Parts: sequence; structure tokens; C-alpha cells
Amino acid sequence: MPELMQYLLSGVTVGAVYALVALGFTIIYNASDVVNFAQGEFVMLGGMVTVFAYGAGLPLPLAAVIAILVTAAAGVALNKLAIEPARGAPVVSLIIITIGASIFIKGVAQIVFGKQLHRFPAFSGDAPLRVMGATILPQSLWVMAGAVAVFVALWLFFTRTLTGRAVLATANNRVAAQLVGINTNYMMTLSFALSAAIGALAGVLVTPITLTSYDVGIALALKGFAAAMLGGMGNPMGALVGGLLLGILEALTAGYISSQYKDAAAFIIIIAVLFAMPQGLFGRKSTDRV
Amino acid sequence: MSARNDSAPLLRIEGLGIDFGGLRAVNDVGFSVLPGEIVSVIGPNGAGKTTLFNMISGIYLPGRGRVVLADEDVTGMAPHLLARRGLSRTFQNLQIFQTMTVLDNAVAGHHLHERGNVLADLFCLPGSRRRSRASEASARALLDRVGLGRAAHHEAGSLSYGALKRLEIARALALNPRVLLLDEPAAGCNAVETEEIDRLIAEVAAEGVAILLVEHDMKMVMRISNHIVVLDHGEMIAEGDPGSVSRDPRVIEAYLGTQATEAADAER
Amino acid sequence: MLSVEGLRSRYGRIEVLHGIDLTVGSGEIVTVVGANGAGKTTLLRCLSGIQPVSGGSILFRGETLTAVPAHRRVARGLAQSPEGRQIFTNLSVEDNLRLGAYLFADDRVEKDMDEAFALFPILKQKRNLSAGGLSGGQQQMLAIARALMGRPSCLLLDEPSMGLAPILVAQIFDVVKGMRGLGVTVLLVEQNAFGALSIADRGYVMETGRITMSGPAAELVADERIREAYLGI
Amino acid sequence: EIRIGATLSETGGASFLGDPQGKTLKMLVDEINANGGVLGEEIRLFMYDDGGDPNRARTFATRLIEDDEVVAVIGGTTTGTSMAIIPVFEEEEIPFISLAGAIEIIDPVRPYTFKTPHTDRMACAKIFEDMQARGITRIGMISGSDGFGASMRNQCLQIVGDYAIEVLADETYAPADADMTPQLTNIKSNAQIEAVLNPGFGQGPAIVTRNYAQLAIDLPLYQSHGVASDGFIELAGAQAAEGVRLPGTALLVADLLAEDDPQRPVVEAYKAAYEGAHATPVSTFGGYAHDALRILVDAMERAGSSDPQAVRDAIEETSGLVGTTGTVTMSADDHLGLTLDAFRMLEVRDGAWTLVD
Amino acid sequence: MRLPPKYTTLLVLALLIALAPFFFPSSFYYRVGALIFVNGIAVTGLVILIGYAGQISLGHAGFAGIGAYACALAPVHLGLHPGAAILLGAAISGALAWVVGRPILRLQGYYLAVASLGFGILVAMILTNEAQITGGPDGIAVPDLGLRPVLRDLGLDLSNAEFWYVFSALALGLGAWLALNLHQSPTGRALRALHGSEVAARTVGVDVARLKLQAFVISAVYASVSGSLLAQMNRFVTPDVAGYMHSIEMVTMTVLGGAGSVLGAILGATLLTALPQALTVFQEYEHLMLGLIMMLVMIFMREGLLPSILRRIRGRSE
Ligand SMILES: Nc1ncnc2c1ncn2[C@@H]1O[C@H](COP(=O)(O)OP(=O)(O)OP(=O)(O)O)[C@@H](O)[C@H]1O
Ligand SMILES: Nc1ncnc2c1ncn2[C@@H]1O[C@H](COP(=O)(O)OP(=O)(O)OP(=O)(O)O)[C@@H](O)[C@H]1O
Ligand SMILES: [Mg+2]
Ligand SMILES: [Mg+2]
Repeated sequence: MPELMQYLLSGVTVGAVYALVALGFTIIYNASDVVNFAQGEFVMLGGMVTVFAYGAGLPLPLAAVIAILVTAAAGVALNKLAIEPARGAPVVSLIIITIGASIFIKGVAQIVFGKQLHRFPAFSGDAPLRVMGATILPQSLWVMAGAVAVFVALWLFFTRTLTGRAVLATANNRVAAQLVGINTNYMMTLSFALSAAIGALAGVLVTPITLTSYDVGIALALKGFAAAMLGGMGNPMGALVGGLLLGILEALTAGYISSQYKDAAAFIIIIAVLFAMPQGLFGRKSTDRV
Repeated sequence: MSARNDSAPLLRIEGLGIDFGGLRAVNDVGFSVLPGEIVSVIGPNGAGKTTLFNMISGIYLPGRGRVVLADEDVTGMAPHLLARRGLSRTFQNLQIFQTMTVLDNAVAGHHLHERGNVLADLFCLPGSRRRSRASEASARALLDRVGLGRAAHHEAGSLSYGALKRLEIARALALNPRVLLLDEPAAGCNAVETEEIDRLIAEVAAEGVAILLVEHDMKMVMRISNHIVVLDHGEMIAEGDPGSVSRDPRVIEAYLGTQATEAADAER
Repeated sequence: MLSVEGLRSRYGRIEVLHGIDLTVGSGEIVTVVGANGAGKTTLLRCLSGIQPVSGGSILFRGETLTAVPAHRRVARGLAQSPEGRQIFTNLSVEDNLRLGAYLFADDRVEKDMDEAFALFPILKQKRNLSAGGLSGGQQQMLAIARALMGRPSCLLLDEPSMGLAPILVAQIFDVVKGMRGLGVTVLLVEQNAFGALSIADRGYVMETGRITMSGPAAELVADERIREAYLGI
Repeated sequence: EIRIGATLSETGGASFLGDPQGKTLKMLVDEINANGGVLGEEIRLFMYDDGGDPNRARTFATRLIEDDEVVAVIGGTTTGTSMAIIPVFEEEEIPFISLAGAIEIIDPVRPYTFKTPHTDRMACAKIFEDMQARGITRIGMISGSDGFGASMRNQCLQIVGDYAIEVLADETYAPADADMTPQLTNIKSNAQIEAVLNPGFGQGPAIVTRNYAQLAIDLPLYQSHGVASDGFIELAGAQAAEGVRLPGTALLVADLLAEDDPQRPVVEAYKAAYEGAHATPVSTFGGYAHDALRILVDAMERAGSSDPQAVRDAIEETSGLVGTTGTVTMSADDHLGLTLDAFRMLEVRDGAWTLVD
Repeated sequence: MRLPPKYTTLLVLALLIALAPFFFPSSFYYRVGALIFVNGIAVTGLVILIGYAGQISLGHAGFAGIGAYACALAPVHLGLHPGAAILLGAAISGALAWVVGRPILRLQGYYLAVASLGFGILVAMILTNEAQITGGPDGIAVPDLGLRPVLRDLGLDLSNAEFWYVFSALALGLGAWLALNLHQSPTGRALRALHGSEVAARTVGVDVARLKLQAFVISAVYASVSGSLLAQMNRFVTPDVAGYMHSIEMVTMTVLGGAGSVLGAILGATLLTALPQALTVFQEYEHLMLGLIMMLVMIFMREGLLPSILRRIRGRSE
């Protein structure tokens, strides 16, 4: 029994990491139908900038805030310099731009930050907490809290604010959005800034657990993407549940079946779920009629 | 009217219905269309006309009832199988192959008749080439017929709304259908253009095609229909020849409105 | 109110508007009629700013609009009900309407919404459903209602009667006529030329990207050429 | 000038290995040239980053030979890239010194292929010897599923029988995994296990070590030479890393070496130079490149020529060359030339590497 | 007389391939050329899937992996001739695509992308983990195709690089010809039609599920052959060939060049294969430059290299 508990705690820890990354995809996707392949790089930037700001002697919270701001600025720059000039391009082209951006950001990080692994201290120490015979690190609780907080914020944003709905409208029909007075460029900028900030926050929270280096982005983005799809792309609830589910699945497979094939199990389940629910767990079918 | 009973119907609908959530979008609708006949379905917005089309053409799975195409029960059959049985349609919300040329759009409508084998197509075997050429020729003729001959090589996405409507008709005709479903073919066309479409539809019907038409342009409907079915809130509230339907008080109240009827009368 | 001079516009390399001159006076209802592909939709798109202009000028309330982006034109009082309806299919009917008043956050929004619902009761019934599930005509109502939510001083309507049942067509024309009383200027593009001309003050006839005729609506209705080419009488 | 080529994994999954290797080569070549070069000629280094992709490595190998016309090549950071390019050098008869661990590279011996790192098998042997000495007979393994981890796991499993040690648990983790507690829980719940071995490099071993402490597993933990650097202690946290053992090279404990240790001057010089030029601490892997270049230069000087054939013959005759990894003495049937004492068993004590005696 | 676009494309391709060697400074460039062609084959398959049918796959490297490992394993374990191993790989890939395609292709857009991604990862994972058979992450040697000695006996003595340049060029030519045939054929038109509107395609009689599956299988065979050729050219293969980075690279090549056109996609393959070689002069700035160039191409040539270039040329001539 304590084993099961330990697997679950591990799963929730990892799942919260995936969920945070998956949540980051949500806003840009909702504003433009683009899955931003550079999202993982935002996570990396969040962690890396914190490492260096902290290393330069700043207190950790300040370093984290700086990292989030810097990354948000990078998101804005990405939109202004690469996405906005390509306005009207097909969605696949925009995706390739984000892939290019991801390679570019990684290339810059490699030069600026070097190729070493880094970490900074956990927020509340490393003393494990005991839960029903299993243990969990306090930092995992931070990550979970972060995921839940971002989820709630996003959920409120999309369901309770006019701006949130304007973001959705921008993706749904850009021309119509302009016709009702929505500044679609601003919505895109805003969504890149927010997505990048969420990514950076994820980086800040998870780095004490996962460590960071210039090239952690891709692996995180991949799992975050899979989690978001499992839950239903664009839906904050889907990102949260998808992430946690993916993490728990992996942990249980590693624990009970085979650690070699834990990623395989995760993807098989994703495919199986999509087979039954082609829009993911919480995704809504779009209702375009003929 | 009596002629209706003479030959066997090409399309027969019996007790058709479907619900969306709690909404009875269509309920217990039944009628039939004979070869060469033009049957119009009219009714207020949201009455269930398009939904009815979607059920007949296999896009929605009917919740109740049957669709019979030339004596075969085709209820719930996949659209491409229905197409192979000669059922063809146009859409109220345009469904154009945007990035293909106008000609290719029409040729695609002819797909059934040039359907070959992938391997033959991959290796460009003579049969495949011959079929392609034949469909192209007939597609061109159709484009000329709907007045798009000159736009054949334009990208379909660059046409105006009215032109796209006509392209859809051409594509539907390319199938050489036995039954043709037209959902508001004259929307976006002015009176003169509508008359052209009228003529086209009448011609096609004269060739023996059974035509089911949804249209809000009452002048057109009254002009060309052999038979009219009126839906309201998913139910059939009236049916009959144009004259009787247009005088039916329930139809006037639910759909035509007194003003419109007066205007039409005045014009006449 | 609105004056257009020598307006040119192109899709890629193909010019489709070859110098349009047109004026709409304050509180006036002006209609543009023309065959499929004449360029009516393109003209309205230019006016609302979602179509780039390659020449000429647009003056709205004395200010030139040519360089103003689409979303700012809405703030200046220009609203459009576009061709093809262009509603937000993934959002609810209510959200569609609310976004129509995106620029406003006062009590009047509620009131306007109630008015829209009064105008099209079916929308009220479906307010919480996703707009993509509406029937074609219902979507058309939504598009018109959404444009009205923007409190326009000048309303651009692209074939508002399309797909509407006769009873509603009459109602739409009544609404447009009613705009005159509210001081709203209307530029109306209609295929139902007879209906449009009978409520409009003035009309323009457009052929392949050019204005070929213009005058008081009553005169145009009476014009033989127009009756033959557009009214089918 | 003498043209020397290198294809390294400076980026990609193996960049922990390839990056210090690239930096080392550049630094040393500059140093050699500043001191008058080799045989009176300047060395020109053609270095490419294959990103760990064997296909790219193969392309660069061809490029080095055909386009850059080099006389010898150092590289192949990983076993995969090395194995992919060996046929090119064998066919073109260009001496090649690999920096990767697997034994397949030099066993069977190929005429033009050499390597500097001790094999993974030797690392396993060193660890098992140490376990034997401590009376450990039943162990659990948790390995990275990347090339390094998988290859070492494989070789350890092959020789573990020779030491009368039994592997009771055999877990793996993917290179980017964030938490290894499920695997470690499985190991922990097997009461018979007396020690745990973790072949791997990158962040994996650091996370394993942290999770190990989190689960309060009270058994000796062995890491591999894949994490032999000061960075490891920092990443894993001094507390969690306390007591971790691994087979390392002299480089890591330069200051702890005996005064008369022949390697001491070599490793001290390299360490000083490297840490002077770069802000990062030296790593074992950079040392491999250091040794490879030294072997090459030594061979050229002895051969008195940079002709590939002559250089190859001279490399094979390398004898008593002191490198960072150990003292290299090659022969026609030993293209590695290292013995087990090249490895030193190290242990983390009070947050620093110490020699286990 | 004007040539139909199909022959124009093939002619341009043939000319480029035949003339390029005259500009090669060293025989290394044959290797780059051959790599371009091998990538070009995979990318041509993706033109059918992405460009014609509008279905995204992020898992095609999985098929490349199957093709590659068929060449490594079949000759050893089944005693198959290496040439036959290519066919075996293609057959397995095709069959597997047919099996997994059925459920996967019901999905759309990103959901299809993630499902195919999962498939690719599964293949890569098996190749990595089943080390006893596949050699694990460090890879495995591949037997030689053995065609060079035959050619030598026939009096055609080509170096290894030259041989692969010619051989893969022929394979690419064949692949391109087939894909171009398909474009103008009923099947190709139906594929493009379902790209435009699935509903409308259905109602004109297109069996959408079946057609998508066919496109998926065909593109899988292309990817498989590409993987096979890569393995035999390198005489060595690692699971990287099946990795998702390779999948993403293939899709990127396709879109960058212009997904709808065979020549365009091959141009994309050329760019992304040759560019890293050119960028080595920037040393550690290599990746940064690569990312930058990808972004710039897509920003300024949003439909992909070739379509945008053609548009510009036509625009000027008018
Ligand atoms: N997919 C769906 N989801 C939810 N409701 C639907 C769906 N399809 C149709 N409906 C509802 O069913 C009713 C009938 O719609 P339908 O489109 O058939 O009307 P219609 O008669 O074609 O109207 P119009 O003349 O406006 O085109 C409408 O109230 C519509 O909202
Ligand atoms: N996206 C586009 N790309 C290229 N050409 C276009 C595009 N949209 C419209 N056109 C062309 O511009 C011209 C004018 O089209 P427009 O849509 O303005 O006509 P319209 O008068 O509104 O016609 P309709 O009554 O059919 O709606 C037509 O010739 C059309 O083919
Ligand atoms: Mg309808
Ligand atoms: Mg129009």
C-alpha cells in the first residue's frame, strides 16, 4: 500500500509539472489555433533566468519575478517580430515559425547560459513530508499549488472576463473579431505574454525538482503537448486533468509494469482515449454546420 | 397533381425525425419526390429544413424514420455511399474546396464516375488518364452551364459569394445525380440571377432528376415547384401544390407573413 | 457622413475596385445593387477596414479612415454585418452579442441585448447554446443583432436578408427603415434590390468594380434598365 | 599546417560530454600552436557539432576527410556516433580516436580506430570490485535509457556474474524524467537488495540521488563515471549525495593525489588551464579529449610526420603516456591501453569527492 | 508546346540533379546530395499526406525507423538480400500504417498529430529498449546493398558517395513521378477535395476514411524507403532515425518548402539538409542561425519557399 501511495505522489508531482506546461499552451492556442512549439523554451527561460539572477545574488523571489517578466517580454517579442509579420499565414506555417523560434531561443540560451545543468534551492527546503507511508518533497506541493492557481486563473479569465472571450473570438474568427472592435494584434500579444509568463512560472516552480539546462524545453513541451491533447486542447480543465493523468499513468506503469515502457503506456492510453473521445477528455467539438 | 401518383417515387421519406439535446429539430416528416419533379421544403428559420437535408444525405444519423432511395432503405447510410446511389446536394453554408481551381472543384464532383484505383493513379496507367480527361470535359460543360466557364482556372477561394453558390450547383450536377438536394441555391443572387438558376433547375428536372429544394425566395418557389412541403418547428404543417400552400392561413402566419403575401400579390 | 473617393482595391494582383466614388449623408439609407462579383462585398470590406485599399480615400465624419485599423473604426461608430455572417461559432449566442458591444461596459449593454432579443426572440431561446448550432437564418439574425450591439452611427449591411424567411425579410427592412429615426446612417448591399430600393433614400448601381449609375431610390426603381437587369421585371 | 578533425556532440542529449571535449580541444590546440606547433607546423582543427546524431556524424566524417582533408580525427562523443563513423575512417585509412565508452569500439581491434576513455566494462568491474570488498552480493540497478546508461547497464550485466553479485532489480528511466521515486520504491521494497547502482549521465543521476534521499533508502549508492564532476554534488545536493561512490579519474581529485603520483602534474596542468579559460569546472569527459590530442601529438612527434599511415603506426606504439585518465600503453591488440587502476574509487564526504582507500 | 506541370517538375528535378555535380568542390558533396534525396523521398510522401490530404503526422519517423531496421535485421535474421529488405520494410510499414491508420485517422488536426506522435515514439522506444535484437540506443550495423560491386563488374566504377548520389536520385525521381501522377489523378483530386471540405467530399462520393488511409499508407511507404536508404547508405543505424525530432524535421522540410508541391518540399529538404552544413562556419551560433532562417523563410514566404517564389516571379512578369 505505501508503494501505491508513493507511485501516486510521484505521479502527481510529475503530472503537476506536465499540467503547468500544458496550461501554458492554452492561451496562445485559444487566441490563434497555434500550438506554440516554443512553449518549452519559455519554461526553460523561466528556470534559467532565475538561476542566473539568483546566482548574481538576488533573493529568490525577486529572481523569479524577473525571470517571469523577462520571459513574458520574450513572448511579446516572439509575437511582434515573428508571428505578427506573418499575419494571414496558414496555421502550419505559424507552427513552423514557433519551431524555428524554439531552435533559436535554445541556440541563444546555449550561448548565454552555457550547457551546464543548473538548479536553485527548493522554496521550502528538501525535508521530505510523509504521507501515509510515502514521501513527497515540499517543492512538489509548490508545483501542484502553482498548477491549480494557474488553472483557476485561466478558467476565470476565459469564462468570466470579456477579454478572455475576446481572446477566444480572435481565434474563432479573426475578421469578425476586428469587426466588433477587438484589437486582434493586441490579443495576440497579450496571449503570448501570458503564455510565456505561465511557462516561466512553470520553469521557476519545477527547476528545483527537474533541474534545468538550455535544452530541457523540448522534452517538457512534448509531454505538456500530449497532456493538453489528452485533456482537450484549449481547455484549462483539460490541461490540468490531462497533465495529472499523464503523470499518474507514467508513475503507475513504472511502478507496476515496466519503467522502460512507461512513456509507451502513456501514449497508448492517449491514443485509446482519443479513439473514444476524439476531442480529448474535456475538448468541445466545434459546431460548424453545413 | 394527379400525375404525382403515377410513377414510383425516387426518394421517399417516412416519419423522419431527430433531436438535439431537448430540441425536436425535425419530427415525423414524410413525403416523396418523383423523377422529374421539383419538391420544395419551406418554413421559418430554424424549422428544420437543413437538418432534414442532413439526415437524407447521411450527414446526420436520423433519430427516427426511414429514407428510401429508389426502393432501397438508405437510412443512416454514409454520404459517399448515397452519392454512389445517385444522391447529390448543395450546402447552405458553402462547402467549397477552397484551394482547388474552379474546374477541379467541378471535376471533383464527378469523382464517382472516374473513381479508379490508387495504384493505377500512382502509376498513371492509361485508364486513369482517360477517365480524368473525360471528367474534365464534362465538368467544363457544366461550368459553362452555370455561367462560370470563364473562371475555370481561378482558385475557388477567390470567387464572390453568388459565384460560389453556382459552383456548388455545378459540382452537385457533376455527379449526374438521380436525386438532387438544393439548400437555398438562390441565396445571394438577385432577381435576374435567380431566374437563371430557376431555368437551370427546371432543365435538370426535365431530364428526370428528382429535385428537393429549400428556398426562401417565394417567387422562385412558387414558380418552379410541383409540390411544396411546409415545416414549422420541425413538424410538417402543410403540404400541397403552390397555389394551395400559399393560401394556407397557417403557412401565411408562420412563414410568409401578411405583408409579404400582399407584396407578392401586388407584384403579380 | 461617409464619403468615398476613387477607391481602389485588389486581391493579390487583381484589382476588383477601380475607383469608386460614393457618399452617404448623415441619417441617410443608401443601397448598392449589382450582379454577383461586382465588388459590393469588397467595397464594404474596404470601408470597415478588413480589406486593404490600394488607392483613393475614405472620409468618415470628416476624418480620413484609410490608415485606421479595422478595430478602431468600430470605436468611431462604424459597424458591419458581414457577408457569410462570420459569427463566432464556438461561442454562445449571448457571448456573440456581448462581444458585439466589446467596446462598452456600461448598463446600456444589458438594455441593448434585451432589445436584440426582443427583435429576434429565437436568439433569446438559444442564448446559451453555441452559435455554430444555429440554423442559417438564425445565424444571420445573430450577425445583424451583433452589429447593432456596437451602437453604430453608420451601419454597413451586406445582404442582411440572405437566408431569412419572408416574414423576417420584411421585418429586417422595417428595422433598417427604423434606423432613420434613430439617426443611424445605413449603407445597404442587397440582392433583393426591389426591397432595398423601396426603403432606401438613394441607390448606387455597381458593375465590375465601378459605379455605373446612381440617384434617388425611387428613380432607380423606375429605371427600365435597372428593372430589367436587377429586378427581373 | 597539420589538419586535424573532430566531430563531437557539443549539443543534443550528450552535450554534457561533448561540450567540455570541444572546449578542451580548442584550448589545447591554441596552446600547442602558441608553443610552436607540432613538427614545426601549426595545427588546424576542423571541429563539427554532430548533436549526437549518428547520421550527421557520418556526414561530418565524410566532410572531414573529403573536404577538409584532415590527417586524423578525434571524436565520436557517444558510442552511437563513433560506431557510425568508424567504417569511414577504416575505409579511408585515417586514424581515429574515439571518446566514447563502449568496448565494441576497440574490440575487435580495427587498424585505424583507437579510444581514450576506459570502457564501461572497466567502470563496472571497478564498482563490482568495490562492492565485493564491502561484502555486497545482491544489488538493484536503475539505469538511464540513453546510450550511455543503456550501454553501461548492458556491460555491467554481462560481467556481474564474475563477481558473484546478483542483480535483483533492473529499472530504467528516460533522460528527461523528473521523478524516479516509483522505480526506487520498487528497489526499496525488495528487502534483499544491499546496494544500488545507477549508470547514467546528465540530470538523471542527480534526480535519482535526490529521490534516494527522499525515500530514505539506507543502502550504499553507486553512480557511474558519467557524473564524475563537482557539478553532480551541487545538483544532487550535498546532503543527498553524501556517501555516493563512483569510479572516477584522477582529474576529479587532483589535489588529493599523492605528491609522487605520475598523473598529478598532468591533471593539475589541465585543470588549471581549463578552469582558467572557462568558468566551469573540468569534467572527466574533457579529459578524454585532452588525452586523445596528447596521444595524437605524441604519435606525430615520434613518427616525425603527419602522414596518416605513419601516425597510425605510431599511435599503436604509444607507451607510458600519462594522460588525465591514466597511463596509456597501446599495442597491436590493445587500442585503448588503459588498465583498471586508471579508475579510482571516489566517495562524496562532506560535500566533496574523496579517495576511497 | 507547353509541358504539363508534371513533366516540368520532373525535368527541373532531373536537370538539377544531373548538373549539380559539376559544381561540387569535393566528393563530400555527393554525400550531402544523397542525403537531400533520401530526405526528399520521405518529404515527398508527406506532400501526399500533408499537402494533398491535409492530414498532419508527427510520427512518420517511426516508419523510417521500420524501414531502416528492416535493412539492419532482415539480412541477418532472415537471410534476406538487403535490397529485398527495403521491400520488406516498406511492406511492414505499409501494413502497420494500415492498421494504426484506421483509428488514428478518425482524429483531426492536433489530435491526429499527437496520436501519430505517440505511434512514432512507440516505435522509437521499442528500437531503443529491445537491445538484444536492435542493438539498443547505440545502434547496429547494416549490411551493404552490394550493388556497387555489381556495377563495377558492369564497368561503372563509382565511389561510395557517387553511387549513393545516383542511386538515391533515381529513387527520388521515381517517388516524385508517382506523387506527381497522383496529384492530377482522380485519387489526388479527391485527396485535395477532402482537404478543402470533408463533408462536401463525402457528398460527392469520396470514401473519406478509406482515402485518408490510402494516403497514410503511401506516405508511410515513402518514409520507410527513405529510412531504408539512409540505413544502407550509412551502413549503420540508431533509434534516432525513428525519433520524434526526425518526424518534426520531416514535417518542417515539407512545410518550409511548400507542402502542396513536390518540388517545393524537395527544396525544403535541400534547405534543411544543406543549411546545417553551411552554418558550421558560425560554430556555436549554428542553431541560432538555423532557427532564425526558418522563421524568416516562413514570415516572408508564408506558403513555403517554392510557391512563394513562383508567385513572386509571376507577379513580376505581369
Ligand atoms: N448540430 C446542431 N446542434 C444543435 N442544434 C441544432 C443543430 N443542427 C440544427 N440545430 C437546431 O435545429 C433547428 C433546425 O435547424 P435547421 O438548420 O434545420 O433550420 P432551417 O430550417 O434550415 O433554417 P434556415 O432557414 O434558417 O436555414 C434549429 O433551431 C437549430 O438551432
Ligand atoms: N479572396 C479573393 N481573392 C481573389 N479575388 C476575390 C476574392 N474575393 C473576391 N474576389 C473577386 O473580387 C470580385 C468582387 O467580389 P465581391 O465578393 O466583392 O462581389 P460581390 O459584389 O459581393 O458579389 P456577390 O453578390 O456574389 O456577393 C469578384 O470578381 C471576385 O471573384
Ligand atoms: Mg437551413
Ligand atoms: Mg458579396
